[in-house]
Amino acid sequence: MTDVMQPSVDAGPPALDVRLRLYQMMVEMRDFEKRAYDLFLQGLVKGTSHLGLGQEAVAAGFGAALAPSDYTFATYRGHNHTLARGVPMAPVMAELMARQLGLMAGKGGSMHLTSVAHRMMGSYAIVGAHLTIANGAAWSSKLRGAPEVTVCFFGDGTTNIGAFHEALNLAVVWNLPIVFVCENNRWMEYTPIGSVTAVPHPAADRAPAYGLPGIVVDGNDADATYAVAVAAFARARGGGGPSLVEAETYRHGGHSRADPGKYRPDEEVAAWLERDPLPLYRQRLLQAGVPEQALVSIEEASHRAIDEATELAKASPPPDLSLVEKDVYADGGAAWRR
Amino acid sequence: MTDVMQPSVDAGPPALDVRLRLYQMMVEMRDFEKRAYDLFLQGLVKGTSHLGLGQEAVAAGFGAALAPSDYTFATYRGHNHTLARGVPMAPVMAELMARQLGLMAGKGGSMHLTSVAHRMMGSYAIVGAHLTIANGAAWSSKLRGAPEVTVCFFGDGTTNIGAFHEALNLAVVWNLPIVFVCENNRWMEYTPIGSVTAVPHPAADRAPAYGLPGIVVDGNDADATYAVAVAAFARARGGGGPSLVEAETYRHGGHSRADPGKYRPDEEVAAWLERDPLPLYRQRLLQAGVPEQALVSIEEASHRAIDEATELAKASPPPDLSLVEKDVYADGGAAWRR
Amino acid sequence: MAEMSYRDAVAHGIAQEMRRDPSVVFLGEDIGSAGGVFKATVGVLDTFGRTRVFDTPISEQAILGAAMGAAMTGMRPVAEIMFSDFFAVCWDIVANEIAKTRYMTNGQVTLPLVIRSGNGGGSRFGAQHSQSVENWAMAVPGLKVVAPSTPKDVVGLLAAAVRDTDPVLFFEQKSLYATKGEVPDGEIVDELGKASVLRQGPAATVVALAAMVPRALAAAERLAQEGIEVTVIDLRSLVPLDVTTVATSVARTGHLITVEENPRLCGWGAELSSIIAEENLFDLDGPIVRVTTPHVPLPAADALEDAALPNVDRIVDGVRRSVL
Amino acid sequence: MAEMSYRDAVAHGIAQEMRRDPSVVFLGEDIGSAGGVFKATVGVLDTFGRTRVFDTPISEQAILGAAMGAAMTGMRPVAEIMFSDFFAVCWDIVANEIAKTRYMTNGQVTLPLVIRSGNGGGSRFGAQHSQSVENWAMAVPGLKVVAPSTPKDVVGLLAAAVRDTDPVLFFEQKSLYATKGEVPDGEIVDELGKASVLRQGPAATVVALAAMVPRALAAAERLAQEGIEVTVIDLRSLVPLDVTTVATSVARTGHLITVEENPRLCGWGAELSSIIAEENLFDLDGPIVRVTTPHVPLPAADALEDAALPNVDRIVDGVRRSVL
Ligand SMILES: Cc1ncc(C[n+]2csc(CCOP(=O)(O)OP(=O)(O)O)c2C)c(N)n1
Ligand SMILES: Cc1ncc(C[n+]2csc(CCOP(=O)(O)OP(=O)(O)O)c2C)c(N)n1
Ligand SMILES: [Mg+2]
Ligand SMILES: [Mg+2]
Repeated sequence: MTDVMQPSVDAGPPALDVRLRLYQMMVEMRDFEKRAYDLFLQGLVKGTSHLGLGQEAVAAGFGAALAPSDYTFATYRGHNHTLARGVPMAPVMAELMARQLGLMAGKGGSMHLTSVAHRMMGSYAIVGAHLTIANGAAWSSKLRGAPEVTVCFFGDGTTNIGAFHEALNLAVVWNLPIVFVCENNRWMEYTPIGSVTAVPHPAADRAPAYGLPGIVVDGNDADATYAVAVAAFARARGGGGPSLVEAETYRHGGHSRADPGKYRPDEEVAAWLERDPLPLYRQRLLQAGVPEQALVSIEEASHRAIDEATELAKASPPPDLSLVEKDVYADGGAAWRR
Repeated sequence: MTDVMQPSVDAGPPALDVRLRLYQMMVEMRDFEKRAYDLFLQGLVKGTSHLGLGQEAVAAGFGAALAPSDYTFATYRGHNHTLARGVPMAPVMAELMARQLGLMAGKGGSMHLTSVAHRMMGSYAIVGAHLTIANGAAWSSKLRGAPEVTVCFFGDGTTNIGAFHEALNLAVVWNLPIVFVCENNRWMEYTPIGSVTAVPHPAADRAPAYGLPGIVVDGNDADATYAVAVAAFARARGGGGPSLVEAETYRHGGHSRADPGKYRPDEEVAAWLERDPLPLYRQRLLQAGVPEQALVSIEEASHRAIDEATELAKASPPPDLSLVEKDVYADGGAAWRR
Repeated sequence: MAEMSYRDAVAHGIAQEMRRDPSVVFLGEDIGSAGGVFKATVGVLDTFGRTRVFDTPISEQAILGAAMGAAMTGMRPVAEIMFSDFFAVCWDIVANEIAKTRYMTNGQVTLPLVIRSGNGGGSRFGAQHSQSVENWAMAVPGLKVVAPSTPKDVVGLLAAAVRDTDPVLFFEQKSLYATKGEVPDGEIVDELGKASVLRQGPAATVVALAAMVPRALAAAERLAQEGIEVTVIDLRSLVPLDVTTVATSVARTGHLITVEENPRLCGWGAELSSIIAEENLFDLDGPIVRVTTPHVPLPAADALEDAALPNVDRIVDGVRRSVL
Repeated sequence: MAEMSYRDAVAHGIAQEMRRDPSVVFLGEDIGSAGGVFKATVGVLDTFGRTRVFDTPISEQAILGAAMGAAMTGMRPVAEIMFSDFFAVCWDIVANEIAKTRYMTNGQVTLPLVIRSGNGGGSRFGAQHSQSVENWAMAVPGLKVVAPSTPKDVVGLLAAAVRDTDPVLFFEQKSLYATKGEVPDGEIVDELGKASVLRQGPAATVVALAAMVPRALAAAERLAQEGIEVTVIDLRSLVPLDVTTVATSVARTGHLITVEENPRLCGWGAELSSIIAEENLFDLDGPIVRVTTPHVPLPAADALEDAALPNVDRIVDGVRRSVL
């Protein structure tokens, strides 16, 4: 078995403004996901949705380290990553609620959140595919000589599908400015990753197969994810090529809206809830001397923001039916014949 | 980079009868492929064909170590592996010549040699796919409690396609009695493997990603391939699970019949021709005290066999046209309607 | 006779066959402990245990490759591809390997295997989890293709599929999982390639599949209220395709309307229409109308998805366009 | 005007577009140093170098993913999938990602990319290297689908495909690579979605694509000798589909015969036939006949393959069956 490298975070904690930003991002993500869950219970969130509750420190740490021109690719579990790019809550929530105001006017749904304006290049619902597509964005940056970096998030279960392998190899061969982030939350849908994977660390133990070092980071520690992100992005931007990071974390709820997540051992859930990234980080900031009021005002602002976003989304009508036959092709229509 | 394990061949060379058998197999393969090439030049081998000239020591070493009930899966470069299972030359050559006598009566062609009666479970022409199928045979052996082993051959280029990754992981997770053999002949079609692969040993350096040791063997040394095969098959048969072996070798000719192979550096070709497995092994047997006459009679028998096979194949008519609509379905026909 | 959901009929059908034949094994993602993401295989693991039921990694190529290799060597695997959209990640194993190997080997290899998959829209899952792709399978020689519309047919056709010596793609329509119907007690075994005539009427022949069957029946009901009595045929299987039943009906009614969830181009409706236009043209008294989803990916929003999928209004309309 | 092979026209067309637009890059297996396994891209690497032309590993998903991601972010990639059979190993990227992303993102993402591929039979390569799969692409909403039959069309349609803002699948028929034709000097840019009427005749409308076009013309010649003058249309593009040209011709001739390399079920011929049977039924004076490969995988042996693919005899026969 490959030795797994823990990244050194000797550089010390991030600057205070970064830490407050990390906290704010996590609070907003948490508020958003909790509200999405409530709205689902009220029958207002339609279709499926996959919450990132518990995994906020990964999205925040990497999101905060991105430059505005960098590209993000995520999975169906992509709400956090979308918010991390600065996409406003209202259109995201409206997309979950299948409203005209939605980020894609309801055409994509919660699994496909995309905001090209924010360089959130999409959420993808076929396991593995987007790793290859993310490569393409990174390749394009390189071809254009642009100092952009691409980050691509995916789950532990994704490491066993063919596209993972193809994407990692090509990224290294072409020395692409890309960072692959495996959010190892220990479960695929209802099956534990350990039961179907040949190695203990599904991503990090595979890194050497692509000539990369195995990097494991505590995915519930926003300082740690941020530090790893800064290092990996710097490497990519400096021409050092791809990185593969495995962030160990846990989803607090079920896989998707229909799933109460009962298949997981109680002790496992309890242990991870104790390591909830939000209270942990709040505590750490207080210990570092941040006045509680600063945190409270971040929290209150976020609560107001999610309330406003909810109202905006609720007020929006369902999408116009003409959208069904719009934008299949670049001419704006669906005409396949002449 | 992972340390690559050279298998220990401390056990000493194989018994003499095995060595003579190895030599005989290689001579027959060589004669067959040379004849196939001649017949292609005469316009008698139709379609494409991918010769195994130069790679005989892999097919012979592994083939000789198989028990009759074991399963073989190979690629389009599968003539050697088919002969190694004892499939007679005539139907194989007739298949290349698109005759009724062909192993599949011309329906498959040179890329799909299959003889279920000989447990040669097929040659596959889509890179990577057959690794997953070979798993299925190994799984079946396990399900049936049969002491069978499956061997699956493929090329270096195959290690970069998704199916490789999926197959290796599942084989380990299910602890299947299977041996994957990568014939690293340094080239894909016209592109060197090193130029498109993230690690120097495309198979062995990936083995740890599946919790397996990296095994590299001299693929031009039939004693070595045989020893590795015996060890890997014993492991599989004993419930020890899969192995991944990288056999370093070289194809003497081009990728397929249309290709003169001119893109390869002259020195590279020359160096490998000097390590041609046949003269090397002949020399070694002589040194080991085998009388030359024993070798000559093997050679003469093989020459006679290929001549006879060629005549039989030539004498066979083209396949009956009724075969076009036969055996799409198990009822023997092609009826998709009622 | 017991009332059973389409969902439960799946587990019931698998269990019936696994009980009968020890060479039937079952593999797929989350099918065991979790009972499937659609809860269609609840209880199968408990009944048959981990020597017959296998939860796999997310490796669709490896799943179908394993099924194929096992089928070549004496087993009768039933594999699940969770959503039929995911056939795209393992299409090579289906279309290039499973479909062609019997032919390429001149009949040496037999592949008695079943691939079950959740097919179709209506669940607001968006474009990558809602496709009806039974036409992808129909387009590839060497596969059999089945799509039941009732719990009874789920059991009977699944049994027929498992016992068939050819590879069968078995499409379970997701939007039907919650529907219920009577399922006779005891072993049920149906036959592949036989369409069901669900309603007889002289005005037109309406042919539907899977989730479109109840909609076609509702349209027929509505038309009957206006005095237009149509025949409704549930195709049930695309390969073998029961052309005889359809053609016989068209000969009587003079009108053919196909109703399919497939997007517009190259669906099974086009195939059926073109067969009739080739072999029975002079039986027709009006245009062959195909009711389909428009040629668009499926949108996620409920309002949009409902507008995209064929509904009773559009079927009624389609019949009118043919008979007028 | 110069005579050029279909094969050379590919390299010529790629070079024309790469010269014009620096955002056009080219990637695939063995396309660079080797000039492609069909020698259709010889010289492109020499002209444009390794900053524009990329030899890849055998990783079709990674190839098309890279093309897609690059197209999303300002490039105009041309990717090669060596044999169109290999679309099966990357069908997810084509059908689920490339085809759907513009729609799912409500038009935010534009994907100006081309995927070229060697399509079709006649080379004795056997079932996994001989398929005509342009109908697979046609069945998926969101793709454009082109298949030229002459060197001139290769250049002009390839240019149109590269300049198009939508993803285009460009099928090069392997059996045509060695054929020759006149190609005008200077830049050529054609238009997607326009069929060519190659021959006019009142007796029937014969519609063909790619390698079937010369065979349809030969059949027309033979029929003309018997006094049956038919119209021959080269469809050239399946999406957009030039229904107007076909329907207009059928209105004149009263007979439609489609000629395609696709196996029998769900090919483009079925789609076209069913469109006419829906929209122009009363223009028809005889059955719509589809000439196709039977619904079988393609055999490798020359004798068998020739018997499977549509040939001049079968086309002549098809016309007779319709006009009688
Ligand atoms: C190719 C493919 N196979 C299966 C699925 C169904 N599926 C959706 S999410 C999921 C589990 C993914 O697990 P993981 O990668 O760990 O991500 P997580 O959901 O834990 O974030 C599965 C099996 C899919 N979407 N695509
Ligand atoms: C999926 C797929 N992609 C591409 C090809 C075309 N192709 C056939 S053989 C080959 C090279 C394979 O190289 P390697 O695995 O090293 O095997 P070798 O031919 O050297 O034995 C390629 C690219 C294919 N058959 N299948
Ligand atoms: Mg997970
Ligand atoms: Mg090789």
